[in-house]
Amino acid sequence: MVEIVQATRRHPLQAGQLDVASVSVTLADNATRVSLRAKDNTVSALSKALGITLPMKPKTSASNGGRAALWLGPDEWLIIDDADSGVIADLAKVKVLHSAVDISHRNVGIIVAGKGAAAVVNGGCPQDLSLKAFPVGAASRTVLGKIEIVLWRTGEDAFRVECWRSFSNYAYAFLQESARDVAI
Amino acid sequence: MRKYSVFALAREAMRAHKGWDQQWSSPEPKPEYDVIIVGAGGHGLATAYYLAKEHGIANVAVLEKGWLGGGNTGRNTTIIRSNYLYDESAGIYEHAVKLWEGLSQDLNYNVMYSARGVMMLAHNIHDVQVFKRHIHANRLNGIDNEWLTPEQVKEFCPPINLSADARYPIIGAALQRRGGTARHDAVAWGYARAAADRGVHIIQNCEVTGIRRAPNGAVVGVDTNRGPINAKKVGVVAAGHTSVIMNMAGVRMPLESYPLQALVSEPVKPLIPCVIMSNTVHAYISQSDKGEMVIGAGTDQYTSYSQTGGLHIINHTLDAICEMFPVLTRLKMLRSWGGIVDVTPDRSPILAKTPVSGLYVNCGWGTGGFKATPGSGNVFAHTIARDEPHRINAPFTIERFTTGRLIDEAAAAAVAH
Amino acid sequence: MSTSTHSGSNRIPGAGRLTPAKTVRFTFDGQSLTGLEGDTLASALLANGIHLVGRSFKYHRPRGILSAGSEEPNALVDIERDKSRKQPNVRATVQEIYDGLKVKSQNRWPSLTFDVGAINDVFSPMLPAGFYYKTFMWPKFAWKTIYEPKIRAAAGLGVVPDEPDTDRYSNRFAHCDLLVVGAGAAGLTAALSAASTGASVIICDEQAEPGGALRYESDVIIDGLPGFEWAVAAIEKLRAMDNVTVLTRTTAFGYYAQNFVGLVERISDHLSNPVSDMPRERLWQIRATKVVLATGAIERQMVFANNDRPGVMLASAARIFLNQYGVAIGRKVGVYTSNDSAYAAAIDLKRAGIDVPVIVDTRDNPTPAVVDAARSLDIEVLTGHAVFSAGGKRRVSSISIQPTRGGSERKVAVDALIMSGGWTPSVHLFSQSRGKVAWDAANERFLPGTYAQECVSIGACNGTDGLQATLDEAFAAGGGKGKAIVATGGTNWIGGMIGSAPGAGADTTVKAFVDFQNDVTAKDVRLAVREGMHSIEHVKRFTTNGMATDQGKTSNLHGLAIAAEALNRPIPAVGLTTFRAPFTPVTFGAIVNHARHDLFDPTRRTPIHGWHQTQGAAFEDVGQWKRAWYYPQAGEDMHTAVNRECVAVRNQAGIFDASTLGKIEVVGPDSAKFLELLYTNPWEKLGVGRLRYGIMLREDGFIYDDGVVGRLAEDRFHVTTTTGGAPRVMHHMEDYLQTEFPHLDVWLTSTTEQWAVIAVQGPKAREIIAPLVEGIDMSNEAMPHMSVREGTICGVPTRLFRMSFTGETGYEINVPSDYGRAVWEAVYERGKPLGLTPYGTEAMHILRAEKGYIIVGQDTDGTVTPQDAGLTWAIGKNKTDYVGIRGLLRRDLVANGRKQLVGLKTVDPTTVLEEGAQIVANPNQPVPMTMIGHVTSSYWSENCGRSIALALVIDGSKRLGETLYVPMPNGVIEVEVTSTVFFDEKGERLNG
Amino acid sequence: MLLIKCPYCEEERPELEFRNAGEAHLVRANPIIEQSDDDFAGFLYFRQNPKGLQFERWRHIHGCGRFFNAVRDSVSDKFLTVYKAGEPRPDVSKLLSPAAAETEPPVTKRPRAKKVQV
Repeated sequence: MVEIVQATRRHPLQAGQLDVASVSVTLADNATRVSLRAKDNTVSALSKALGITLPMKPKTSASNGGRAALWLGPDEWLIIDDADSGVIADLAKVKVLHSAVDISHRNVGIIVAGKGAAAVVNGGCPQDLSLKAFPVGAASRTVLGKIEIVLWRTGEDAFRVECWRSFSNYAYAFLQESARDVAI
Repeated sequence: MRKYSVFALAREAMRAHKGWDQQWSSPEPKPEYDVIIVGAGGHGLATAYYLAKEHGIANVAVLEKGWLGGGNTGRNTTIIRSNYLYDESAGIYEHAVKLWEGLSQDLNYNVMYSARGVMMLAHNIHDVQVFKRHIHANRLNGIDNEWLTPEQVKEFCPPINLSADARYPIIGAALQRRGGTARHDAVAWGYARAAADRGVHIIQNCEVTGIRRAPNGAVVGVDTNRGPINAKKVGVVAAGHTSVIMNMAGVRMPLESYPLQALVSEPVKPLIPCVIMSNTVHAYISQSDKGEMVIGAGTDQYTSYSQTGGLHIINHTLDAICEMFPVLTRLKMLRSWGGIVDVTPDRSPILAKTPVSGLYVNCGWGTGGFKATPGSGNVFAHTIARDEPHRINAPFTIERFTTGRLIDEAAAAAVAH
Repeated sequence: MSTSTHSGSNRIPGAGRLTPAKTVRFTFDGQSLTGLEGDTLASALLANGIHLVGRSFKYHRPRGILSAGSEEPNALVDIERDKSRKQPNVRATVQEIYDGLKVKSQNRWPSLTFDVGAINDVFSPMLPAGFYYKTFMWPKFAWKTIYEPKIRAAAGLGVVPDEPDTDRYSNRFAHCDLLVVGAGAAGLTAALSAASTGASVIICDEQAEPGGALRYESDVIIDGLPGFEWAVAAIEKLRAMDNVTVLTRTTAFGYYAQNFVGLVERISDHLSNPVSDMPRERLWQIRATKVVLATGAIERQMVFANNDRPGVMLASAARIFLNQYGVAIGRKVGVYTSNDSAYAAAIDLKRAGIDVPVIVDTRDNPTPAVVDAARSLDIEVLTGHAVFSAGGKRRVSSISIQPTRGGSERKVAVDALIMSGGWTPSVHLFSQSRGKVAWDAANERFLPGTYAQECVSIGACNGTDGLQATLDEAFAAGGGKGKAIVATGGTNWIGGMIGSAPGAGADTTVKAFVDFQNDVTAKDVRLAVREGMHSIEHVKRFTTNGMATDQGKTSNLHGLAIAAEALNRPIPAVGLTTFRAPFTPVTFGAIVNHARHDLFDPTRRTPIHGWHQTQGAAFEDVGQWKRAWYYPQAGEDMHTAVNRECVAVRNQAGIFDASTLGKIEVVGPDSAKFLELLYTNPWEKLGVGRLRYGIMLREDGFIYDDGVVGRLAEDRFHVTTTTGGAPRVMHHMEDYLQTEFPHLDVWLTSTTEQWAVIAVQGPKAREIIAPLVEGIDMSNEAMPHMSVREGTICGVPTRLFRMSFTGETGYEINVPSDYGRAVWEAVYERGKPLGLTPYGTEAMHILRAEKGYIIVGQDTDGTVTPQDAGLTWAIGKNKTDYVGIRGLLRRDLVANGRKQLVGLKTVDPTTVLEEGAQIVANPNQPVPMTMIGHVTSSYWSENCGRSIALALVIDGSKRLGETLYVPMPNGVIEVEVTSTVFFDEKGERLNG
Repeated sequence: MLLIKCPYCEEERPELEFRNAGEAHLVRANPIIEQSDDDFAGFLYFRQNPKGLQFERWRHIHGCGRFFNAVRDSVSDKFLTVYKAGEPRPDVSKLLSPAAAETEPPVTKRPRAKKVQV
């Protein structure tokens, strides 16, 4: 018999050190992520299962504990579970019509935090990131330079950027480059 | 017509150049012509010229809503080549290149056709396959197009970035040495002058507002902002506005009109000796005789008649240029502008009779019509004069979009222009 | 008059705003010079008495400094920090000096003072506008070999750097309620007004200091302060506000649709030692709710003979050199004007102790007050007179004055001449915004007419005359409550003349320059008209007027007026050139900004990429992906490595990284119905746990993509696409799902990157992986070819596909991406003793070609139907609808004579055809030949021991066994038409 | 770069987030297999390409992912209105009167998306 060695995880990015003081660009921890799709009439059942009231307003999010639900489209949410609290299993129990697809390994999270974080993201993202237009908690799929991202404002000076894993080196390098500029 | 030559120039130099004639006159429209051409761009003026020269039909009016040569003729990046894949395309573009080669002398107007070579860069294996397919097809069609190794690419165009670290390293290129550029305004002016000399009326600031038809449906003339003008034959050569004109005759076209932007840099001393095109990084560049880098790429994504486009298109174009030529980042964009290009589903033109008797159309050249100017005008004149297409333009019908017999250069080549 | 020798002999003590102690050293053509901090290169050169700065484009005439701003046509220089940071065509009037600045003049050889190219000036009668269209035609070959190379060598101004740029450039998207362009009196007032309401404001100005005309207007008092002091206080106030962003050295260059404005901020060009993180320039892409244009006006020259001599300058420029930089442009300065504003300059100069021998005014009756003011300072004023010519060559030495109606000539010695032809409102950005300009006939100027966007023009660019009126207008534009502040003084923007001045009219042959840089004279414009160029666009293109790097800021209106006069038509009937972006030339680097080097385009790598690197793999670019191409071992070339990989797969097993394949999870009760509509194949009856190869068409009937689809559950499919096709297939599916078949309950999720895909192919495939797999019965019976199971491998979840793109028994192991590398390594370690060999995309291509499996995009090209590709079997026979079903029925798609996919075997088995080679039936025909097809795929097949090829050939399926020919440059290759399957024709190895 | 209002996101977003998807209200015949050659060619290739008001499809591809329709003036590039896929073609005459331009067309709750509308 061959002994089966448990495979270990390997993150696509090795974090580099960015030596600008005012703003940091760092990697988010591994998280469970689900692309959740559903029609209006099943939202309450799904909300209940998730323990989060799924947001119905464009560009908004809701969170509870380590779980967050980001509105991405009229029938689409990105669920991020930082706590590894069994969100996939919870959704599997829901019988109402929906689609839940595990995309934990598809995405990579990058955190931009500190003074000028919005300007760093605006180095490549064309959306209005003023607090009026993009308040804390706002979330949206958008673009950064030449890639697509999901942008989530977690604080006045903090954003989480989610992108597909093969774009993460680009996103990370882009944000670092922009952070250098903003820190000038 | 007073002949242009260095001697004429010397003579005029001695009398303060007071003796030059008007290159073309600006006559009032007559009530009737044998043929009306709608649109005084290069293709329309060439059509009129060849109608007069080769078919003895000089009672022709070319109607232009603005100023002659003011549309895509005066707004393009002037690339000339004929290394197209399909026999049909190769036929018409090669016909044009052959005419380009003697055009200055034929028109007695220096159009500055400059066979500096058009080099199309291959960055991946798919590019290689596509370009080699072109090269072999061209060879068997008698059209020059050769494969260059990366070293030969560098030799032909020294400032190019051949680094293996480039995001998309250059792994070869297809080169058509007879390809090159010409001076776009001179082409319009040279054809206008030569056509006018043969009796053609070029009527600027004359906008066609309707196509007039007899009860049997046949064309009898046009309405314009300067009154009705009769003609039994009307050739529409209106580029981006073709759909608008054809709609006046109730003919719907397989066309969409997109803004295509281009730009030039400030003039600098000679650096880039040829035309460089890359589909994979997506841009093209040449250096004009004046020293400006002439740069273009793709269209904006939406249809528009505005002759303007977005800054992001310029961003992407220059990204690609600076990737190919990293020494150019310190150059400056001097001018940018837009044209309206009429695009067919298969990216090949339509030069054909239409369902309306007496109405002919020459359109759909998309982003690459300049290179075809002499050939297009030549065979379109034939089509109008004889009421049947020339062998060369016979495949470029409207009906091909119904039968499915497309000439799909876009699909085959994945290369614009 | 004493002078400071430190920062130039022409620096006037006490004048200007620079600090005499702060000296800066720089060189000009090797000559070491000293200026002051805050100097522009132009002011520093003038301070050192240098007027000759460059040579013109065509005639190589000596040129000096015309202006003090971005409209400068003449004073273009080359700046070099180091080899990689050389900057051609820099305006001396914009570049600020710094310690160590190295400047070279351009377009001259061997030197600026002695330039061989100046011979062109002698031959200029032979070189009128458009001369090149009339000659250089014979002999025919000579254009390419002689004339054009000479013309090209002569053309161009600066030189492109030899090495790639090491500077950084950056980008910022920004939004604001109000964007104010221009920080003169108008712009500052509008910004203050808007900022007071709490609106978010961005204000930019191309200069280093705010103030615009306030920098030189010596008589302005605003809110009790001298004009410039007020401007500095205003900008400081704005800077201190949270809702305001102040951008100096920033040019708004482009005004695009929906109030999208492009700005370039110059960050380090004025610094001696910029820090390394500092970008050289920053592009600002601003979306403003409202735009306020406060762009001022540009002074025009007078068009008279030799008006291009160094030392001949715009009056406002002389004023700014004096009042801002403390520099006297000469000792004896003549004045030539046709409006009031130059009088203020004359008075400022005179008061600074400079000799102003004469003011020549073309008007018979100028405003008495300004004339009296000048005369009270003992300046002679000649009204109804004109300067007919400037004397001197490398610097103006005299002016010839005559009454405008003719009369005796008088020569006055000068060492500089300032001139004012009046002011042209800067409507560039307004015009770019698609606004329509209107002709103000009374004042001979174009002004903003009909607006196309949420935008307002204020001050001089709007034709508003009088400082108080400007401030009132600006305050209102900002939307503030209350009243504008009080101001007195300022420039009178009205008056002047357009077109040629007396002595340069139609009956003359003098060189009176309209466009300095391009050497366009008044007579060139007239020649264009004479030759039939009746539209201003024709005139412009024929003469090149306004097409130089200054974009005609001083020349456009003059050219238009001269053309209109020659045509005897009113100006609006001749037209106005539409202004296009950019307002001033913009560095490519700024436009490209971050998108250089690694950020030019994303490089996508698979989760297993690092392993391939450790194995020395060569990579190929497939779209944005890097894919392992082959794995050369020591001493191997590509051919040997690929042969080894191919043989290993057929004899033992190979391992292949297929992670780049597109994957889409299709979920919902109507999933099968949806796939029925998107693919040619039937799906309803595909069992759970089974796979099927699917073909996707466009509506036109041509093959769009292909891939294997697995049914994981009644309502869940795992769809795969080609690597390059993944995004467009997703878009295509979403399009149909959302807009054509929205009644279906289906959702699509891209899972391309959720899964790493490890293909293990070959007779030992099962033996290698089975021990690592748990929860799946991998026996042939339980898991036959074309099935999918879920379980675990190496302790992590897997979707295990049994499928093959090689014709061998094969599996594709899907594991969550972060586990990809570890599982790959485990499989490789396990298989290595059994001969498991990593193979790359090249071997993969050969192996699939041996089996006749197509690659979409290589064996098809967007013009190929499933029937053409020999895939008729993949079309559901009883289906009544799927995308492409109708397109396939079109006349030409069912006609004879279509190209069909066949195999080709060269008669000489060692000859490998070239991909793309063309096929003929008769090799002996003359060119042009009738081509009947082309080679789509061609390889040496080590497993077959011969070359193999796939080709698309007209009526190919009827030609099996026929001999055809491939004419190559060095001979004709004979080929036999065969089946597309070259190896294991019965397909027995799949079920091993 | 245009600014485009997405009817699903209910706000204007930069063009970079969108992909144009051609003329709107083209009818895919049902059953398509019975459509005549000419009609099918019309559906596939022949376009209005108007100089003036253009009915067109966009997808908020880097946003909410939805396809929707817009009315845009192809000369000024200004949008007159946007509406969800499946909603009827708006009355152009109403859009052109300034008063009506201020108001959005009635939005029905989650309509059946369909570009097949005449």
